[in-house]
Amino acid sequence: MREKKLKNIFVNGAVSAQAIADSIQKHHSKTNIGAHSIFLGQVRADQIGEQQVTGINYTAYEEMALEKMYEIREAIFEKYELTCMHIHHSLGLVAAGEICLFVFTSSGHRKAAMQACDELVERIKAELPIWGKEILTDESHQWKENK
Amino acid sequence: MREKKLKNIFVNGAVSAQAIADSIQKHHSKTNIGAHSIFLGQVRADQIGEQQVTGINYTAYEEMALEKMYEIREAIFEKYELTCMHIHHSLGLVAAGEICLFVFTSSGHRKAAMQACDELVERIKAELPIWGKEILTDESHQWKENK
Amino acid sequence: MKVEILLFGRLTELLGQSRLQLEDMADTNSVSKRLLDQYPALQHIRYQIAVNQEIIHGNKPLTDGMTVALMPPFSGG
Amino acid sequence: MKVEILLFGRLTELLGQSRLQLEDMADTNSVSKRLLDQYPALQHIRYQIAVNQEIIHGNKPLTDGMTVALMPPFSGG
Repeated sequence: MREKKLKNIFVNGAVSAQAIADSIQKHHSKTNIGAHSIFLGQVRADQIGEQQVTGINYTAYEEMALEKMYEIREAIFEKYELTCMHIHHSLGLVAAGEICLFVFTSSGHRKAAMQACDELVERIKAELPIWGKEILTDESHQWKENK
Repeated sequence: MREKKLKNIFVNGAVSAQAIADSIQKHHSKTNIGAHSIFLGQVRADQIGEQQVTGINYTAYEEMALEKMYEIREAIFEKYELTCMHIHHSLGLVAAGEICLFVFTSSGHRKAAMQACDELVERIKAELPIWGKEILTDESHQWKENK
Repeated sequence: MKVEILLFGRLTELLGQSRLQLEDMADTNSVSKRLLDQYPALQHIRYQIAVNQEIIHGNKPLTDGMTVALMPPFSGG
Repeated sequence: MKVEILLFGRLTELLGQSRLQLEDMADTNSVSKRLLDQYPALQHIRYQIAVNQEIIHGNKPLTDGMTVALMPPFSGG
């Protein structure tokens, strides 16, 4: 078995705007980068009958998600000319209006970063074993399902 | 002539990571948003023969750029179901490694924000009367051209 | 021969636990059948099965110490 | 009859100014011709023309007070 380094993608609770800024800031020293593409998933206060979503509680099959993410990361680096790629996903409760997913790709020219970011978002939603439990105003809940 | 409100897109010098964070932060109160898509253009320290690009000095035909941006903005809001759209472009000197373009779209579901962001970036580069003068290590310069 | 069963999402609610051990399970079909006998409401829930973190399709033989995860549709992001 | 000429990008260098006024210009072709006579290096530079902020194709008649912008290829973003 070849060695591989799994990178943790999970953060406890919401991804803060400050964490995003710090991540952007760190790339100012990489002067071969010409383009960054960022996707942020934000929890919506959807109306469910009489109730509203107040937050989503995320759980994951963490070991498998990190293995899968490793595989996706390798495939995307293979396919696009990227300089960097960063993924962060929340675990635990994220309130409506807060960020639960942060996908960040960088490249010399814009197409690679943009296409890689799009593909990452699709694959993360379809392939990572993560579950969101929507918490409603009356403290009942329902399980989210990605379409 | 109908009334129209031109929004300024120009900022003096680089767009800071902090300004981006502040902009993201402001959207936490909009709980109908489920997805944000962000594109950042960063100045590359390209090698030009013996020289390197140390920065780009941007100038624009500002009045026309804002008129054109108004037109593009209207067309994009017409075409995609967006909740918001923010565009910032630098004027003056932006050092290599710094951000010169910030495009930010938000929507309920991810496709609209992602596609609108991509289309905005393409149209901004192709249609806005903005010129970048690349400043080289020896203080000579050359005029950039978008492909 | 023991296998470890991991449950996720709504399955943790239905079974009241997120992890259990089963004995004498020759294959994944036996696991599904045993759990269905014990929790008939399982028939209403769609789930995929991963054995040692690999999603499987169809039936798969099990050996001692394997981990079988029952995973409802994902909803990350 | 006066029109205002705006210059951008490398054209400001070539002409040593970013703004000038020309008299008796009946159309945009006359503007191009007059500037080319004065600055022969212009023939090596591609540019688009905007009249009152609208990009034009071909020749366009001018009236008093119009603004004619000579714009090399854009390079924003």
